[in-house]
Amino acid sequence: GGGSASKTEESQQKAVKLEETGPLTINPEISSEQEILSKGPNGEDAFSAIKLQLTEEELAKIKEGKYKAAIVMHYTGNDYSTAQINGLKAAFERMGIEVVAVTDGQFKPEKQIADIETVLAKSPDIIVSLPVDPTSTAASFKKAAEAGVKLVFMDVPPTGLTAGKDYLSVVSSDNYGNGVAAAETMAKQLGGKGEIGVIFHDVDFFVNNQRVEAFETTIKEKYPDIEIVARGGITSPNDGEEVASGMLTKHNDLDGIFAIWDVPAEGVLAAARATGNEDLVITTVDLGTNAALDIASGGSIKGLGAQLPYDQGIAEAILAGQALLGKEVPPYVAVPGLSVTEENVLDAWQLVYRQPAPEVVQSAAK
Amino acid sequence: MQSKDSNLNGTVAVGSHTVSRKKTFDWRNYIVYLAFIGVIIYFSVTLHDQGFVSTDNLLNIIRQTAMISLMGLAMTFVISTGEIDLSVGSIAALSSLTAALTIQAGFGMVGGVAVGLGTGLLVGLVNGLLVTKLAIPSFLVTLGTMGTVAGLAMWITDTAPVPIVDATFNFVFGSGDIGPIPILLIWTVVATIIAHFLLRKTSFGRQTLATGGNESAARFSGVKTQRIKLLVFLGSGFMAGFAGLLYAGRMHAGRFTFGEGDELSVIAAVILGGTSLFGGVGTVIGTVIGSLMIGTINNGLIIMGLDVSQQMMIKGLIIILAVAFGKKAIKR
Amino acid sequence: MQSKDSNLNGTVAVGSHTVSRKKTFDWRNYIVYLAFIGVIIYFSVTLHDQGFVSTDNLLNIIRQTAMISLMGLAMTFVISTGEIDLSVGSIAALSSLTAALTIQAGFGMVGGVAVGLGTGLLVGLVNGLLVTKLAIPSFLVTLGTMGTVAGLAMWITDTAPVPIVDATFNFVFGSGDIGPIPILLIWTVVATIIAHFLLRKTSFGRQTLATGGNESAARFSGVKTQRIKLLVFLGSGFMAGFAGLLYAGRMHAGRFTFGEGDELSVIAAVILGGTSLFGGVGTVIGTVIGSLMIGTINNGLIIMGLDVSQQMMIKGLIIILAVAFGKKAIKR
Amino acid sequence: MEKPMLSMKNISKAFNGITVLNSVDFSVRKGEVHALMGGNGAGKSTLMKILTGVYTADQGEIYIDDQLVEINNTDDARKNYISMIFQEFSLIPTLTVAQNIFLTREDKTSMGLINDKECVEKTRNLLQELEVDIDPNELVGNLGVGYWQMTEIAKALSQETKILVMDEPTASLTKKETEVLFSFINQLKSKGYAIIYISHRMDEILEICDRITILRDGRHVATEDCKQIDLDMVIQYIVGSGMDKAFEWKEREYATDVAPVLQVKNLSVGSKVQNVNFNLYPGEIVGIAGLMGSGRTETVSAIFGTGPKDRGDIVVNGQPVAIKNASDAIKAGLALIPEDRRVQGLVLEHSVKDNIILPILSKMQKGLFIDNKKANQVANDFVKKLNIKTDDIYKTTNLLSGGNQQKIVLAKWLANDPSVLILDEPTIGVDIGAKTEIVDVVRELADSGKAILVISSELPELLALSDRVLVMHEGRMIKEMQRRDIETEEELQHAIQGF
Ligand SMILES: Nc1ncnc2c1ncn2[C@@H]1O[C@H](COP(=O)(O)OP(=O)(O)OP(=O)(O)O)[C@@H](O)[C@H]1O
Ligand SMILES: Nc1ncnc2c1ncn2[C@@H]1O[C@H](COP(=O)(O)OP(=O)(O)OP(=O)(O)O)[C@@H](O)[C@H]1O
Ligand SMILES: [Mg+2]
Ligand SMILES: [Mg+2]
Repeated sequence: GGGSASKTEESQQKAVKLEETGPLTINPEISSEQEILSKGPNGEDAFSAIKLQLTEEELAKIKEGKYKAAIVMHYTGNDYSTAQINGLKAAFERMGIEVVAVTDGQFKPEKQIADIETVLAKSPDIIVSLPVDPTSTAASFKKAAEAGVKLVFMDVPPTGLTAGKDYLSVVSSDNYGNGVAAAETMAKQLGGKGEIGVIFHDVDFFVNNQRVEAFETTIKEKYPDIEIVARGGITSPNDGEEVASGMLTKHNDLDGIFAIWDVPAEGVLAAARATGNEDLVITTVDLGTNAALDIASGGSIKGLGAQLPYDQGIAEAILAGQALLGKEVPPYVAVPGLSVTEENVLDAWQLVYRQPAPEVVQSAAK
Repeated sequence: MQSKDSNLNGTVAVGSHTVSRKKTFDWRNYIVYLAFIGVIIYFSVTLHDQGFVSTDNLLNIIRQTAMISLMGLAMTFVISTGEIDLSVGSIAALSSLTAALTIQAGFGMVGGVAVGLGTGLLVGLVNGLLVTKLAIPSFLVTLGTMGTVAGLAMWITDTAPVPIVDATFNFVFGSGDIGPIPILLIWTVVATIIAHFLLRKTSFGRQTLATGGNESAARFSGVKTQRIKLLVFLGSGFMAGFAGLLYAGRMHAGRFTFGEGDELSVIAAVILGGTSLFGGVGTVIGTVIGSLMIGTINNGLIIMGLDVSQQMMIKGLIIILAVAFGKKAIKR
Repeated sequence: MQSKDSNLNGTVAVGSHTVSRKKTFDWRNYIVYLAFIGVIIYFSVTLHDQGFVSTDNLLNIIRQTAMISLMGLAMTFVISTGEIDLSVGSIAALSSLTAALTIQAGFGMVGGVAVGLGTGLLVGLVNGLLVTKLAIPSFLVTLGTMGTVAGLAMWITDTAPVPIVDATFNFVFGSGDIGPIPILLIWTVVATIIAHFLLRKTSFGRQTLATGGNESAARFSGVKTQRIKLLVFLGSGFMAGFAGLLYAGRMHAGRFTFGEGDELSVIAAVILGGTSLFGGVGTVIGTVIGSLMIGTINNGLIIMGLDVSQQMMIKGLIIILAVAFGKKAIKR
Repeated sequence: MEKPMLSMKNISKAFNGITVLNSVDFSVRKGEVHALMGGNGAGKSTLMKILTGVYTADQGEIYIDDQLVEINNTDDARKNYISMIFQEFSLIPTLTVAQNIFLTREDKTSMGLINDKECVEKTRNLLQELEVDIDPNELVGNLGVGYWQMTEIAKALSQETKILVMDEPTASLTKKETEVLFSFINQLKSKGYAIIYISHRMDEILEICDRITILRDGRHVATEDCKQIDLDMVIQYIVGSGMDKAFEWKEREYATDVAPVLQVKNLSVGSKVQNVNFNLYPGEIVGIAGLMGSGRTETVSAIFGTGPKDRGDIVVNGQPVAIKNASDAIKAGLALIPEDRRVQGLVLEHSVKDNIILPILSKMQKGLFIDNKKANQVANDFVKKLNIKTDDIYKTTNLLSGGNQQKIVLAKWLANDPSVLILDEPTIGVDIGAKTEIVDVVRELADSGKAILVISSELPELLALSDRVLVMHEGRMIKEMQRRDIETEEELQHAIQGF
């Protein structure tokens, strides 16, 4: 979903235009003090996206090239993807780069490589992509690289491709940092003591592995009195409710549950409601509408680590722009995360999506 | 999948053995019931100290299977006519969204319910008309509408979920309990009773079975088979819309992913229950038991603490075993 | 979905009108061909400056549809006997993994191919035996094996993909081109020719259609219908295993998600091609055209630059329209 | 002259450009039983389907009591009190007998729900009147053909009707059921019904009918008073020329001192077939007589491997053979023409050719493939030999008339050149001309040394064909008679009843 047309007033993200003038950067309001905990795919230290920029002159120069870009997503059906695509589109627009295709791999590598092949028919100069599976999509990305396309990856590069040679850079959210944020909020809400469950993504997916690892490591190392008594895997976000119900059946005195992202967290919420576990503490990652609403209204979701996908998109576009100008770019760039709780939920929304929170969330926050 | 040769093999599918019913109790007609009881007993024994048998957990199973059961009831009619409806899951998604949007726009619960159900009816109508008027195989028609409706559900809010803050709606459609009884249980029971009588005791039900049993013979006998087919698709759309409301009420939101993949679960519940994919033989109670059995297996395996991969393997095996068990000797 | 009433309605499904074929050209038998040509022309006109008509892109479509086409060929036989096989997608996943693991373990390409195909045959055998010996409806059997096999594929490497570095394997099974011709095109053409002759010109093919057309009449005529069914399931398993090899060769890896959801695409291609879901009527060429048509639509809509949601909606509509077009007047 | 209650005027109908009915006039009076006769494919069923709204005529009018009526669908027919016993049954196999009989006309309780008890009770009474022993709660799919037919009849009789069409109602009935049916027909007649009666059984026609109309190749040939016509004339009208009487038994010469081709020893199937023993000799034609349900079909099914078998040995040409399925039986040199052609005999949606070559695919093989030329030739040969009325060998069999479908089933098995040919009710629905042809073919086969086993409920036919008659009663072979020792049909009838 490109989000170009606003079909309903409140429930969705609007495409946000960037400032028409001035240098292109990610949101300057993002605190530059925030430490980035994630390491790059090859153990590189992160280069903070805050430091990326394109000046007006550089932008003008890129515009002359009349470049074309394609966005090859792993999936487009969530707020995260939508925001990132919006960020990319907005930044590319300022750079005068035409976005010729946005594809959705529907979490299937075979679909994604078909997408790559198809998109190549339109001979883009840039492909920004999140590989569904680093291993099995590698050959196709390699082909694209060999065809001279500049590649920027989200989160993780395909296996066997080298930064600087085959691709430009990887831009990720601070997933590790977000897992830590969720752990810290959990610990704070429980007063450092209690029994909790973890709902993880039972699929080998780099980003989600990082989050769970961060959450579990933080709890184990910093909060010895909090015990992880239950772990349950999901493969589809719709499974969150069933898994959470099972956990609550087995451990009906559970104090908290961490869910790998916001959609399964909503399932946990439904399970807690059904079983009457009102004081269950839920933390998660990603700021979605429903999670924000629950946080704002003082519900069970107490906090989450938010990614800044819109800015991640801008960072990716800037990197592509720099490469088009012949500049060297850092191989691993991270966008800081944001710890969201009831206190800062409205501000956080503004920061993440560059627009005020939906009305429902606002009225709940009052 | 053959049953044109019903004349020789003697036995027709599970669930409707009028033949021997009178004479001897043939337990093979009750495979799904037996299998269900077996599953319950097994989990009760192995998981009794892990909360499986707690009322809460059993009610959870009901809650989790309500949507599949309700869609299954209507699907029983569709399959009984020899047709199929693959669009139910996507209808549930779309109607959860249209209902949520309507409520959000200030038309209140009644407006939301009307629009949600109307969405289902509308898609059902399209399915029914395409199947009856243009004589396109229902597999293709509903595969087409499944895609179209799923796309529409994604597009209508650009994949964003739509929160529902109407507490009454959320109570009545999914989250509420009346005393200790979840409202979803009430919906399931009421709908099952109605569907059961509709299929077994009304002309409509009889004509549905006749249409599936042999369409041209039914037509000669004065059954308006096209109208019956139209009606079963309408019913299926309606119930899918209703399931969408329940998803919405339970999750306090509408979302385009609700019901994803439900079509297979629903069809599985129906077939497991003893309804024949070739039409002519249908059982409403069997469907609900089939749905509950799938739900119970899901629940038990999760409580057992198995990996998703292990859960999938075991679930697959149980489905096969449940039917194989006792079927050995009979051919359909 | 009814065809028991074949006696009076007169007309049978697309594709097998031996009746009028000889005398008059009835374009309604060629709906899928016409629709396919229509789709190609439409995209060629609207997208000609966007690379749609480039040889590369057209070959891409072949590459992208090869697995569906190949599984569709075998599924044509399964559906022609009146059965169904839902497990093909999961077999492809599992065999991509077993092949990759075998190659990784140093047994070379031949070992990998043997194990990959063996995996498919084994699952096909299980499906076939359960359907024939225990007389469980194939929908349930293969739903069960689909789950079991998909779980196994997840479990075997704990969802991790297994890279394949054997260049020959990757060349022969998917990635290679011979001159300008992708090897996947060659596989598709060869398999299609074999399947076509098998269905149209051999005893096995005739017996397959007879089994689906009227199982008991076939049995009375000395057709070993059970053996035929066993064979079509074996064939389906084999081809799904083969598709797994092609996925592996194309992606240079084995992975548990390969082929996910393919069962629906495969069945859609088969039905779209004109094979009847009730058995007795099958067309191999139709299946391949059906598969190519779905692939072309996917490709064209992406090049058009549509959102996924829009693509889904339009694809759904095209499927319906393709069949509706011209079907208006005929009843099956 | 009495005014007709129904008259169809100038009716024409064509399928795919081929004229099936050509300006046919047909009328029936109140309280009359009017026979409609003609060869297979003459257009009888088509004419009646036009009357009952299954097909619409291309041309022509229908008047009932001198009122022009429009009959465009089955509902219109019902509104005009027309009902029909179809040649292709209008029953739903997955519903019970009672549910079928009262479909769309169920009794309702005060709550508007179906009152199944009432329907079952009414069905029970109806069946009792018809003297058939069927459980109203039995699934129709579990019944044999004869019982389907009785159910169909019961269904037609249970509804309010003025014009009743019976399309070969007795095809699968034995003498006894036929008699019951006739007494019913007489009752209906006296109630003022108009009854249209289609049959290929000549003796019946003269017994029950008042007038007779004959069609040939879609044209009206004659309408006569039954009292003023005799069998020879009828046959003459039907076939368009004279024919010799094939229905006379001829003493045939064959060797009895040779070894039997087929020996059946101690064959048992539950209570349906109990300890059946018999032998068949080369060149011999043996008939099996029995009441409906006496176990004849079960016996031959067990021999052929298509039905269950508990005990018993089958010996072919001195070799014991294990027959587990039809394929084994075919290999052993047996062939069975099954009783129910629509279910067991034909793949209805396949072509004439594909049906004919199905059992002989292995003989059609050329290398890996089927030899198409040879297949076409075989199919064309049999179409010609058996005089099958079809446009060409590519026509799907469901478009053929009932009798022609039966001939294809016969062709299938003749093509295989078996050493033992078993025929279960081979002449159901076959016209008089074809019947003679079939009788001739069977005799020819026997003369060439094949052994023939025939089941038939039509005693004249059985008597005309057989050299020897076996009589079954309640699962047992109770009697064996040499044909030459049977003086009259009554004698055999007596034996069948189990006296
Ligand atoms: N739907 C149809 N399409 C094409 N041809 C048809 C169709 N129905 C009947 N026919 C043809 O019309 C002719 C007359 O058929 P009809 O069934 O009326 O014969 P009939 O007199 O009832 O013969 P029988 O005694 O064998 O039942 C046959 O040649 C048959 O093949
Ligand atoms: N009274 C009955 N109720 C239910 N089913 C019956 C009854 N009588 C017979 N059948 C079934 O009908 C089928 C065959 O019936 P059919 O009338 O052909 O009898 P049959 O034993 O073959 O005798 P025959 O061939 O001598 O008429 C068998 O499967 C038999 O089990
Ligand atoms: Mg007829
Ligand atoms: Mg019989």
